[in-house]
Amino acid sequence: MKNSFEYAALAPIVVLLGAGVFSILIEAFVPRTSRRICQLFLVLGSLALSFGYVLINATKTLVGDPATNGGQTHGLRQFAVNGATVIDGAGLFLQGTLILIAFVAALLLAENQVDPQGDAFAARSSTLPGSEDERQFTAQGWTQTEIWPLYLFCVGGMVLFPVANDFLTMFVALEVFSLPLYLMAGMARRRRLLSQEAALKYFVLGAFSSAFFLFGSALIYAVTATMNFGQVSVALENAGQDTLVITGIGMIAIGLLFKVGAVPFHQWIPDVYQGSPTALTAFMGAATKVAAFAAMLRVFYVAFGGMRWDWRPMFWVVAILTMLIGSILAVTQTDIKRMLAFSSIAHAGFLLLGVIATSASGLSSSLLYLFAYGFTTIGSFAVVSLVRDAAGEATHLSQWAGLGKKSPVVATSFALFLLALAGIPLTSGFTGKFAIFTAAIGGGATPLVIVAVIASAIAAFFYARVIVLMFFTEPPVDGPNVVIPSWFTKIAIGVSVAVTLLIGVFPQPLIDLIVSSGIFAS
Amino acid sequence: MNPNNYLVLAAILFTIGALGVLVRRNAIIVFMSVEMMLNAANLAFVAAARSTGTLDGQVAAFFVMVVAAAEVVVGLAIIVTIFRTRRSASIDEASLLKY
Amino acid sequence: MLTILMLIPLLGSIAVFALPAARETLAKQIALGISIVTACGAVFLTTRLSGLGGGFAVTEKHDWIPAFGISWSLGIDGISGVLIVMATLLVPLVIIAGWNDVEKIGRGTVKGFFSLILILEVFMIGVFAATDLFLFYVFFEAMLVPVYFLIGRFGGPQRAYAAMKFLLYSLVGGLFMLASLIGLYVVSERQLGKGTFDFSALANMNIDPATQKVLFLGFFFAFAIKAPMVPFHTWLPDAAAESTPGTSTLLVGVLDKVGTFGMIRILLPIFPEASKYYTPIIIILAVISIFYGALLAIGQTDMMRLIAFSSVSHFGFIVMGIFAMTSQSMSGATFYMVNHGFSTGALFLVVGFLVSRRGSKKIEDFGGVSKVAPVLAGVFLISGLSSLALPGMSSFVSEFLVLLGTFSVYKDVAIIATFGIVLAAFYILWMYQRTMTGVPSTEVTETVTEITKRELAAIVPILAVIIGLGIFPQVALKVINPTVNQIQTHVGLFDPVASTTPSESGS
Amino acid sequence: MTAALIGLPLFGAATLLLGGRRTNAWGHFFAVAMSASSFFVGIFLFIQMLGRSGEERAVGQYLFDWISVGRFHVPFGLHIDQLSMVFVLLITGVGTLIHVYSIGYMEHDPNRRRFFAYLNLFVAAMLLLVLADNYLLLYVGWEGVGLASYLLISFYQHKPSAAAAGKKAFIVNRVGDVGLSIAVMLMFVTFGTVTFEGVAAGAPQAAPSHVTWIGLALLLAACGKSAQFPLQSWLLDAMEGPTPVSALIHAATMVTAGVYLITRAHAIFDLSSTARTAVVTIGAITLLLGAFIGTAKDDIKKGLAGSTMSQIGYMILAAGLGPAGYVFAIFHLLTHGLFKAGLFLGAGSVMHGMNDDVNMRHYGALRTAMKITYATFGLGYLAIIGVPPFSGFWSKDEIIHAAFGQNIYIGLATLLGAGVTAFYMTRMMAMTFFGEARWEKGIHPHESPATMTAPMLILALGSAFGGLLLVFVGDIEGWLEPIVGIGHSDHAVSNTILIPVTLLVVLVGAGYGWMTYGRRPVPVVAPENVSLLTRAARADAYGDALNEAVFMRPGQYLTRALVWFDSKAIDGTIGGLSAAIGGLSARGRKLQNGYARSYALTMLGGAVLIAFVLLLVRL
Repeated sequence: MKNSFEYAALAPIVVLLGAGVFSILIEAFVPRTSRRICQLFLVLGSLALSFGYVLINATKTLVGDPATNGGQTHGLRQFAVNGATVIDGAGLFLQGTLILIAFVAALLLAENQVDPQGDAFAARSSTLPGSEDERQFTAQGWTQTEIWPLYLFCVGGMVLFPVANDFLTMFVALEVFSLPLYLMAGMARRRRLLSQEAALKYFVLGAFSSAFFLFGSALIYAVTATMNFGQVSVALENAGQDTLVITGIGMIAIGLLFKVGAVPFHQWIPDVYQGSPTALTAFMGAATKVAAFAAMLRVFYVAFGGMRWDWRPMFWVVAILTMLIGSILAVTQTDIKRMLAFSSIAHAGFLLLGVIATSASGLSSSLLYLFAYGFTTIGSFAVVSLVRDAAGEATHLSQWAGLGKKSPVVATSFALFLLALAGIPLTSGFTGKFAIFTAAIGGGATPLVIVAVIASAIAAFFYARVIVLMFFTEPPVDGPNVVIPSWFTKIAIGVSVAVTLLIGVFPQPLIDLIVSSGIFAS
Repeated sequence: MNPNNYLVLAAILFTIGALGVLVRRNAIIVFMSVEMMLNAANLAFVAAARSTGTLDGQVAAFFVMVVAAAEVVVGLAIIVTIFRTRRSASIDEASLLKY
Repeated sequence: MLTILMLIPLLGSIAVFALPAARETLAKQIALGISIVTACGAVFLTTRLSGLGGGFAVTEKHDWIPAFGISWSLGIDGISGVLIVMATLLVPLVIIAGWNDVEKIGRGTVKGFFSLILILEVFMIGVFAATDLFLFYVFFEAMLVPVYFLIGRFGGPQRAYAAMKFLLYSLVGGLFMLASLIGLYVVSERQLGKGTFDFSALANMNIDPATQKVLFLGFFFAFAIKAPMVPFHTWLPDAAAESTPGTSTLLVGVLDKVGTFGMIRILLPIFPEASKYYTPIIIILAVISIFYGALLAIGQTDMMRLIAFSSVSHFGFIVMGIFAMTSQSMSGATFYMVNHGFSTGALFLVVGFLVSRRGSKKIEDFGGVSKVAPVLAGVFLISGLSSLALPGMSSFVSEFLVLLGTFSVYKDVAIIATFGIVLAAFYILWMYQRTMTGVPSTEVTETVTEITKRELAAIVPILAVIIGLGIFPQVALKVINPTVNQIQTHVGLFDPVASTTPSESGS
Repeated sequence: MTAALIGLPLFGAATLLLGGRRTNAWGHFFAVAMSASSFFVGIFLFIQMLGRSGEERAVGQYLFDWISVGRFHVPFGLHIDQLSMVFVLLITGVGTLIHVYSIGYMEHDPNRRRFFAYLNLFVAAMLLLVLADNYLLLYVGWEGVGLASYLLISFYQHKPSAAAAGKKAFIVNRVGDVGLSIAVMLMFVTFGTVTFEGVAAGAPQAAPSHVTWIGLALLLAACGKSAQFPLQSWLLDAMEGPTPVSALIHAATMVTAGVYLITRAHAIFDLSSTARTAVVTIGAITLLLGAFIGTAKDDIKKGLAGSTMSQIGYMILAAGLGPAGYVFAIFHLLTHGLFKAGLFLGAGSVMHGMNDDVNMRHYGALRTAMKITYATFGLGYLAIIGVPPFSGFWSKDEIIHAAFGQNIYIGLATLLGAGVTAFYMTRMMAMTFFGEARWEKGIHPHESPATMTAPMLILALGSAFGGLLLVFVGDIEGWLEPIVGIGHSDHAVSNTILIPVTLLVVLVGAGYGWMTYGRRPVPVVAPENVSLLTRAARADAYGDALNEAVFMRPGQYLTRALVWFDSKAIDGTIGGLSAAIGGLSARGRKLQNGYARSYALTMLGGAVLIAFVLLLVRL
């Protein structure tokens, strides 16, 4: 086996991690006044560059429409680092999606107009909440630029996640993108106690779940003597009956189900989404979901694809629980961020249908869904970050009454995102839902689709309720108002709206891209 | 001797760790329990490497140690912040976010 | 062609919305002009139907999402043709009737109201003209949004509740339809190799009965909620009572027709076996709807609710006619859809005139109106008579055809249903008696004034159409019959032959 | 030409209704003109018809294709033959007279224009009814006259009683219409057509059961329109309408439509003895019931209404006798049209003089005050009780005669009816024109204007000599024979015996009436302590009470129950469903208790669940 390190193939990741290191240097050497601007250039630039590399790799791996080239769906693929990573069409698509989402999210994180005190992060997270020096730092208008190296490492880890081709790499990537998230979750400028609590919970439970993932892969390794997905699937064809294997699959599933926020591993989601700075929540809600599902799809399609008859029932149960509990619990939420958190749980349930299908259409529909969902989520949280009163963001539903009067544009775009989440036609949400339901029925999961339909019906209620609140009720006298953000947020929301509508009305180009990017390589 | 026993041992350690997470209130101890689970995984890796005669497991163990170290840094940072704000390391104190 | 027909109101609505909020009259005028142009266009397109044997006319087809075999394909046949004409004719009249509604409500903007109505018109045309089931579904759901806002933004005190109820009912139905739709797509994938939503292609598959029965239910559930059939009807009275008369007209007159339209145009051709299999239970439901709706109409104290419930009864007739599956009953049912649109529309509008004067929908707040506003009362009476299917009005022809067609296959059912016409006479005339006759109270004499020119302009055309079609129903039936016959032959049913015909008497 | 018959009055109605106030000044004259011209067209057609021999007297006029779906073809066609011609002349003739009369009668009514519009509308609809060449088109006229009668009964809309009466009339008629539509549907199913010829041609081959059912359904329709038992209750309330309306619609023309329908459908009834028996029975019951009600009414119009019921009972009965009776049914219909219209107009004239008081107990001794009215009313009186040679005698006697031919009990019923008729008419006559004056304060009876008396006189002449003319000049039997055929059953009793007997019965009735009301003074307020029979008669033989108890009240309960059911049960179920989800959600939230360790516990539970499911699959 030759020792090689294919820089070209890994360029997107290398660029981001490298940029991360570099941005630490910026923290160290650039004077405070000019740090923010340098960091922004570095972050956005490196994201753009790495996206460019993704495109370059894509040109090498795309196979075009399987219909036109003899039904071949295996893209050219390139294993890197002795097969520790595999660069294939689906992986590249996911990388691209992640980088785009990260780019838009970066704009949100950079926003420093909506809050009179500065950006979304504490002036100095080391200071005690409510303490004297906190007040001073805030008064001096310090802003924290340490989040940017964290952010770059996080994105780097995420971009590595979907192309990781063995359990170890996957674990490392998992930690690389989780640890910065834990930290950033705790750095909110307002409501710092909640923020820190969110960080703690996220960390403890996250570590807990990754331990499961790790132990699971250890067991699989113990049976198959390899961690490479391809080899694992081959090995399992004869060793598949071992109980250790089943246990291993189960534990790996737990680790990943936690990340996607599937019931009963979902409870961190509402707390963390609510506690973290909203800009970060937007990033988490979108990117983590994509990355985690990317990994889950790869693991269960490639490594455990042969054992689908064993793990499918387990996923059925989880999917049903996730869809129903997610939708039902959202009904009585009074905090908009928590409500969106529960809705993201329900959506995780819908996405599980794509995993269960374990078919080409299952994969492509999941990719479509993830892409659509990612941007809708970013957009909706971006809007949440704009509705503020003196104490910061006004996230209680009652405060959203009559928003349509105060700011029709913002309210309308939020309504659009809600409709997309509810899966109303002509929005991206419907396209994704339609694709994934089709795949599920094609894969013989009709009962799940019925459950999904019922769940969507329940979900429709609380989405519609918010619209009623915004448009059909009179605004409270001392209600919050919608602040006019800087171009960062404007662009972020604009892009999300555009994507939501475009994929709703003209999904064909995206679908072509996904289909031509082919299935996972093993 | 039969390397499977080591797997069993690893499983026992893992379970102890998991239970530790559940029963202990002190954030530090909870955190140590998590580390214990990771190390249980390490043990499993090494044992498996031995029994299957491959190196990947041992490599993995090293990786995991590094990752665990990083986790310690992050974890302690968070816990210390919480401790400074709340003057308590009890993980149950931090329960404002609910319902 | 049809795309252009849909573009006209779409652009119109954008234009209206783009106007500065101050230019209210201009907004109204643009909306009215646009809607009239659209109506003319629709009528013109329907003339293309003459001559071809019930198939689709002015068809067009462009790929939309080829990956799912979805295409932007439109076309009209006899059934959708007349319904589109009905819808597009109603819109301008609704606009005229609702000319000052928004100012009266004092909520929302004028331009918002009228651009919503125009958007709704786009979707109404689309849902009837779509020959691709996916497209149909998209319009089916998209229609909800403007109506949702029309009710919730411009409705009465309970508007939020009503809007929510309407939206959820329709969404739930739509979601089950979606499930069946996808199922159908998967079936077509298996049978035709390439999945498609093309109506004709799906109709020409032969799906095995078991599958049919399952898929049928999803669609039927959605259509039964839309139609609305007992026991899925409870959203209608609230929605109709809370929204402005114009909205109610379009809601009950046109949107609900999508349900019955779907039954005759989608369920029968695509699921013939299942349709026959479920016929008995559906017919029973229909008869229940007829009487249930009528009795509840009698029991109402709110005029809008009364009309809504009367519609439940009328829809019972329509559904019965569709599933009796004889040429008379189906043509009658289709014609009934058209007439019901006009007659119920007329009733809603007239009641709207009354409400806008008196400021109350309650029946007991009126009385003696004919004394102070005889013409208004007369118009009210004519609308009512057409709703109770008085011979000479178009509604009589359709109702009788439905009964006749049903009678020729299910005598007992038809005989029972016929007694529904007595109840219809009761609730209409009783409402007339309580609101129009007697000695007017002081409130009435103060508030209720004679009908205005504008209101006449809105209502007279409808009444003219009702009476005109009553005397020359062939105008519509000529268009409808061929398509109905096509469906009937597709389902594989034929009208029963008379037991003795004069020709036999010779031999 | 035939179309013009309908077109003219229809045009009149449209002009007056759409023209609005502009036509107030000349509207009534215009209406009269339209009705009259229609009458002259009728005369013209009549003369044409006389020019042709019996068989080709029937002419059809196809206008256009009305409804055509599948095998169901209904032309919009008119058909005029001897039978329809008779009606055309009656409707337009009497109609025109009553138009003229109304000019005076409605002089002071602000809504006179609307009244005349409705009258024209009625004439048009009635003509359509008798001129249609198929049952469905007949249906249109059938409900058209119903509509007109509804509008005219509730013409005084400010009177709640009037409004209610109109509604009642329409709804009871609708019950009858159910019968008609069922009949039409059955015809289509049986014969594949609903035209008169088609049905007549097909009837012989049709299954007897079908024919019988058609017959019964038609009878139900006739009961509704002609106020026959059990659908009679609306007619008495219908007297709320202006008197000319009662004369035209509720005496002369519309209420006799049932007789027309049965005669028109003779092909059906000829073939079904069951249906005929039903018809005869209904007729007999109603003629007695009506007469019985007539005996106790103090309201002059209600009294006449009762008598109308009973007279139509005669006609229906006669029609039920089959070929032996059709002609006499129509014959009586004509004579009755003349004298009953005359009587009503007379009553109207009396009311006009007594400024709209209808209670006969406030009348008396009017023969001096209103000479013409007295004379005309008197002639009508003689006609209705059947004194030779006045018109009623000819027709009624023939019916009694034929009835005895059918069976003895029916015959006796008709005979008894004749007696009672004599009684209540005498009572009416006595209470109104004889005895001492019981007028209210400030009432000064005066004769009506010429516009009113002229039509009365003409009708009086008609009631006096109409019978003679029709029998000897018109040869009504020969005239109608080609349409309905003629058949003489072997008579149980010959006329030579029957006529004297009848006259005797009539004399007895009249005499008793005179004894009780002519000789003795009539109390101004109706005595309370009267026999149960009288009470029953005053209460319209409890017809309304029956409807109230059987239909209205249960209906109300049912409706209320359903309204409750709809809001609570159906809407409640769905509301409950959403409430349940809400409750579930509210409880489920509590699981999210904020303790990281309990979250971990949940995860562990999930792990166990997963392991369980995975292993379960293995088993």
